[in-house]
Amino acid sequence: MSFSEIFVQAPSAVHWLILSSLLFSIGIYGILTRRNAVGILMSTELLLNSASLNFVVFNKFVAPSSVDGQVMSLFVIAVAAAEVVVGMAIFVALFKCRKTVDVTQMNLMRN
Amino acid sequence: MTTTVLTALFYVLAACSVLLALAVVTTRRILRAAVYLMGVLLMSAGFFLLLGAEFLAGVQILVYVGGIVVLLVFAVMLTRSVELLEDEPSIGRKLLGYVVAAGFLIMNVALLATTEFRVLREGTLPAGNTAALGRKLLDYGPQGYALPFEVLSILLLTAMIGGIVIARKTGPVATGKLEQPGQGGSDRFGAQTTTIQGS
Amino acid sequence: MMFQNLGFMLNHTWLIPAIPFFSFLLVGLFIRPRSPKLAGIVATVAVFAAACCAYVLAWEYFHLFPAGTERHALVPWNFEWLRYQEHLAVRAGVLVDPISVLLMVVVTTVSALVHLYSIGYMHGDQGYGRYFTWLNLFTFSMLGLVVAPNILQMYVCWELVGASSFLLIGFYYEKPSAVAASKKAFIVTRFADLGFLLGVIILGYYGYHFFGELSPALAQQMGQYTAGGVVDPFDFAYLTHPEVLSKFVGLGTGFLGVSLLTMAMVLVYMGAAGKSAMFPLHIWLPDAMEGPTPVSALIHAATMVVAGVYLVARTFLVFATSGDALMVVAYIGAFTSLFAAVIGCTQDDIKRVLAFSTLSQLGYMMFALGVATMDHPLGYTASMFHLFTHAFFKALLFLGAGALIHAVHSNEIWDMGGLARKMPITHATVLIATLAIAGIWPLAGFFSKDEILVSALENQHYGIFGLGLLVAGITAFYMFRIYFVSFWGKARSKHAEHAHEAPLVMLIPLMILAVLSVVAGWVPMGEFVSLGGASHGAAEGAHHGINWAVAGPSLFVAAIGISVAWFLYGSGHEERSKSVASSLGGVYTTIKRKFYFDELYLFITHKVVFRFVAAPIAWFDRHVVDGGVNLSGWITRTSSTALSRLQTGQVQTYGAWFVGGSIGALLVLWHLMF
Amino acid sequence: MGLLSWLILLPFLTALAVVCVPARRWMMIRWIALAGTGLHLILTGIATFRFWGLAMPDVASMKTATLMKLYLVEQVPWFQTLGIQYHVGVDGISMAMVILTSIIIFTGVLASWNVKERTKEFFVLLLTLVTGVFGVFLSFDLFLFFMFYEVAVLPMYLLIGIWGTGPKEYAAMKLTLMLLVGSAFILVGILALYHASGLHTFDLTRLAQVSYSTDLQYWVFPMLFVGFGVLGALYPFHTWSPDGHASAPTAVSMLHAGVLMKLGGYGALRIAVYLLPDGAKDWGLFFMALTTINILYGSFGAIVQKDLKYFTAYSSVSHCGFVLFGVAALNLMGVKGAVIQMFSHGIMTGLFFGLIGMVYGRTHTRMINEMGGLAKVMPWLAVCFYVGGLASLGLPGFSGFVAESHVFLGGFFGNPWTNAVAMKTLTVIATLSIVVTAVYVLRGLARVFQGPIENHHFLELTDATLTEKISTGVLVATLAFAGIMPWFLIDLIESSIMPIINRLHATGTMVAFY
Repeated sequence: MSFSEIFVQAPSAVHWLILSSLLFSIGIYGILTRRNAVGILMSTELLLNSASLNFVVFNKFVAPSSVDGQVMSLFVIAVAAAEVVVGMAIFVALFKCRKTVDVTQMNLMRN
Repeated sequence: MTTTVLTALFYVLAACSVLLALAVVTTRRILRAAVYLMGVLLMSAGFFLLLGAEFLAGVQILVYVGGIVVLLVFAVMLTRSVELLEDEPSIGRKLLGYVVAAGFLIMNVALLATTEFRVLREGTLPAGNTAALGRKLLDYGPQGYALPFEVLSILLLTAMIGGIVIARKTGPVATGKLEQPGQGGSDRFGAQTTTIQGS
Repeated sequence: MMFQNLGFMLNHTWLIPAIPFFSFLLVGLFIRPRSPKLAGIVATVAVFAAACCAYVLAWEYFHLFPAGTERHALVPWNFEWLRYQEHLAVRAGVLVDPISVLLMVVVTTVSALVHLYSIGYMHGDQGYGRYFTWLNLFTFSMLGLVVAPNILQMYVCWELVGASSFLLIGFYYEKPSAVAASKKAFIVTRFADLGFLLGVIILGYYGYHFFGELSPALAQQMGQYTAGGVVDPFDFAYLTHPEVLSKFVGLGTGFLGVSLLTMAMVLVYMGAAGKSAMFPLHIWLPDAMEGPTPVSALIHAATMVVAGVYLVARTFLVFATSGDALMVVAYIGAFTSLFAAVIGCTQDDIKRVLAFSTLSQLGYMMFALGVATMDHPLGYTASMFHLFTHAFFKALLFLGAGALIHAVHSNEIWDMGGLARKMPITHATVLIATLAIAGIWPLAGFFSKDEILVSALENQHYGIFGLGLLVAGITAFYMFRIYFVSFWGKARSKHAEHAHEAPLVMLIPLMILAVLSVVAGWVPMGEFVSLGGASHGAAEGAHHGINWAVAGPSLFVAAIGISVAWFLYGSGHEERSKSVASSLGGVYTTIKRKFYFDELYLFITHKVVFRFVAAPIAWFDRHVVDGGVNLSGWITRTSSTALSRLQTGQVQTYGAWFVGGSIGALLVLWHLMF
Repeated sequence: MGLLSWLILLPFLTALAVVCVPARRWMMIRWIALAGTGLHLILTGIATFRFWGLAMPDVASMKTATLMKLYLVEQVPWFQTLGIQYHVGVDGISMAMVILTSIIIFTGVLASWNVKERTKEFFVLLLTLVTGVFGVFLSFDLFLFFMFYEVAVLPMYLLIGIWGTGPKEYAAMKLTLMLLVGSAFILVGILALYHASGLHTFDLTRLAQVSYSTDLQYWVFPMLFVGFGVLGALYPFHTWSPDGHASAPTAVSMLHAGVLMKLGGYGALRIAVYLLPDGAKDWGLFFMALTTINILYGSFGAIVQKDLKYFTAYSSVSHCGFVLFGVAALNLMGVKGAVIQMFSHGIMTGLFFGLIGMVYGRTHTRMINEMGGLAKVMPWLAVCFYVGGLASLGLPGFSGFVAESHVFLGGFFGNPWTNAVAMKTLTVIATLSIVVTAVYVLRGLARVFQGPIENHHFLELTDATLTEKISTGVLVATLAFAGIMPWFLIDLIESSIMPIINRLHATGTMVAFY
């Protein structure tokens, strides 16, 4: 299979999943490296997004006759919303007392 | 023909999406990251369309782009991160991130490459599957999602109330519980922090 | 059974040790804290009562078995004290046989007189009540030792006399030298007791195994004179039975080609040598003179130190069966007698001279036993005879020395002088004792010493005989040396000038002992104490007539000794001795420093044991063994510190670990699935 | 509820009573503790008499028995699914140990009459600890045994850590950790037996009816023996003892050295040797060698100690060596000697530590070199100290001699499974300790009590108070009683030891005797 052929072929499940893996890995990278807590929150959104994409992909390629994957995806979006709300509230509260949201300075658990 | 167009569209969207995602995690200006994130989420909406989930694409744009990203922007504003140029992560941290993320990716790809995805439930749905989705969500039979749907609403409510309680500056309830009238919430946090540091 | 028609005292022999024991408890716990004075009186009365019991017992015993009949060893009373296992128990009880009766008489008599004397001597001392408590304890332990019917009871009382001796030597506990001496005495004898204990264990071990091989009839025969009719492997009746002895001989050689029996008996003799201060375990006895003088008289002259001799006599049949062990006894005894006598010539402390003379006389008793054989057991009788007479004149010498010390407030003979006129009664009694120990006819020492020399000659131990003769001369010399120096010449110190006679309560014991020192020699010992009962007793009894072939030379050397003493130390020419001493130079110093044995022991204990054994062990424990424990603690702590570095508190690091971990887990899962 | 349950429960009830008293009323707390332990002493006496009456008729039959016989048994199912019971009972060995513990805790309470800091907590912990000790001695279900064992070990940490002296935290930590490592071994051993028996029970009497495979015994025996040996100060696991004893407060040292160290010997005998006779035969010589080191090493170590408590602790190492030596000798005399030594050393070392506490309370120093001549100002304490010292060097007339002579004879007589020459040699080496013991005891005591008084402050010190006289007097009397009339103790324990010995003889192959 030549290089061009790959691009001509309709994307199969594996293509989609590789795409979502890529997004997920980038999200992980972001979580692990961002110093700003809000940035971490954003990276988490990337993860959730890629997960929700997976649900839809599996729905389409594994069980095309049902919509269960999409339902899950919907739930993921809702949970993501809740998560952002709580996360934002925590960061705001944290910012109030520590005057920063740099996670590298949040190490009270040490010592 | 349509297949080719859709294929091309997939690759274009995919490329954009990955690039934007990379920008999200690497930019040092947090507000820009929020904008890039919005882009990624839009691309995802496009993916949903490509995959035939129109309703989901709509929800994605409405909730994610319209709601969540706005919330994130609020968070950026409230934590005064706008004017900040975020520090570069340390080399070690970066390296760790690369290794773990790449490891994850490689493993995932390897797994995907060796897995066959077979169609388990044959058949197709009509092009517009929004109605099916709605029915499914409100179905309280054994195949339905009525209960999770309700639980989700409670979750959202809880998250909202929780968010308000946590982020509120002062409150009579909180101070009353701690029996320290006149002390602010931030002070309370401060006091607790110092106690922990002291111990 | 034969126990029905025994006299009262024979049936109640247990009273003799029991009276001092209960007096000890009574005095120690109840009377002493309230009235020390009464404590002294009660203690003394109790011992006198015991002495009376002992005389009655002697009378009854020797009437039960008149001369010419076989005198059995009776155990009229015993009980199972300590049961180790079946057929291996300690039956505490009392053994009545000629030598135990003899010792009971000696011990109670001397102890009673010493108690009486102490009432005067210790008058006004702070620890008056304590003193009499310990003295009673000692008397009980010694009597318990004497009447022991088995070797383990002997060991038990052996330790107890050691402990009471320790307590009494250290009586002046504020005096460092007394404390050191008491420790030394206990530890040296304890070391010797280690041998005794091992000997006892070996005898008990094999005795126990032979026990199973004996027929019940034989066992009953062994126990026929024992109350209850039972013998145990520890019993002397069992150990000295010919059947058992032949089995011991049958064991053959053990370790290093020494026969097991010899090994056991040499170990037992080690205990005896410790208690009787035989070379090289003699070092504790001279130092033991730090105790109050009456204690030296009782414990370190008349009674406790002869326990070793008594032990050898008690197990004589076993020693004789071994043969080699008996030779060890003989040669060590002979050497000690010479060795101690030589040192005795140079000492200036009156009590130390007496201590060395005790050593020398103990050596006499030991070699007398050593030269005896089953066929010519005169040495056995002679040894017991000498023990008997020596107890009186040596106690007298010590008590007399005590009177002198009491008057002069010093132990040094060179602080005395000219006391003969100031203390006439003391002088007279001490002179009698000095003549007695020098072996001058007709005093007690002459007869017993003569018998010892005869026995040595009779058994062809010419070397030992000659050595005995030499020691007799040296004895006469050093005894008269102290006699001349302390009683004649002019007073050499202030106290000596103002010395006056001791109180009556001290003089009475002196006079009684002086009488005993005269008459003790005329006791026909062979008729009372002899090996193998009647047959030998009658034969040896005939020997009691004086063998002038031996007595002549012995009297002659004694006379030479006395003359030399007079020549060197007689009144007015003491400076002659100094010139002799200086002409001898290094030899004299060496002797005076007791051949540096104290230094040698000190070197071994302090330098070798403490510094090269104990200290390294303590160090090893603290640093290596404990270090090992601490090391394991350190490893745990360090590794946990290292691991705690992973707990950075950085949530992102945790995240990395989490993801990495899940990757790993998935990989493992994958590996397992494919 | 039976007598034995009361014996276990009474200290705990006393502790509860103490809990109810407000902390400031410390005098009342002491009296409650004293009353509780005094009552316990009386109960122990009653139990002893009842035991005596029940056990004496069985003496003849026990001579050949291979299973031990318990008296006053109480048995209630507890966790039935795991086969755990509440099973208490008593035989001669436990009875002797209970008597010992009862005496020690009674005198221990008297000796800690002067504890001023946190009196309430002190007595609560002390009494809890003792509850555990009684539980261990009386329970015959291994799970219950192990539970009480831990109850006995853990309060020690707090008792030393709070009321101790010197590097107390270090000592408490070391002691607790080492003992817990030991109990980990024990737990593994117990579980191994539980599974290997296949009976689904922790009941010691039923586990004893199974014969375990030789392989299992070979591996489990050392585990149990070492596990218990840690508490019994087996070389080289003894190092918690000097530090722990030196740092602990008086009553705790008394209880710890006097009673807790006996749990080691008790467990080694009762569980390791009794249940695993073949393992014992295989390992006997090895442990004899280790304990010989113990005996000599402890006494040599004691010679150079400068602190009175370290001195006593090392002597305890030496004396506890006799306990395990006797157990490892695997014959009647050795084991009997071991049990008597447990009793004897318990009383003796209790006396020692009690006296050290009293002397320390007066002189405020425990350094041997700083004292001297104390006999003049405190004659009672000096006499008691000397009695203890003489008892510890094995002077006849005190229980130490009875014990040591048993152990030596036991070692020398040997057993059919072990090389006789090796055992004799080890015994001879071990007997050397009687000299070394004399050396260190006399050196130590002479430094402390004899000689002139050099420190003039000491001239104003006083002799023992009434409570101190009672507590030391009781201990001295016990020592002398057991030494002068040893037959009571021997009759008490002997028929309970027979099954252990008979089991050894009933199993495995025999080698020719001497």
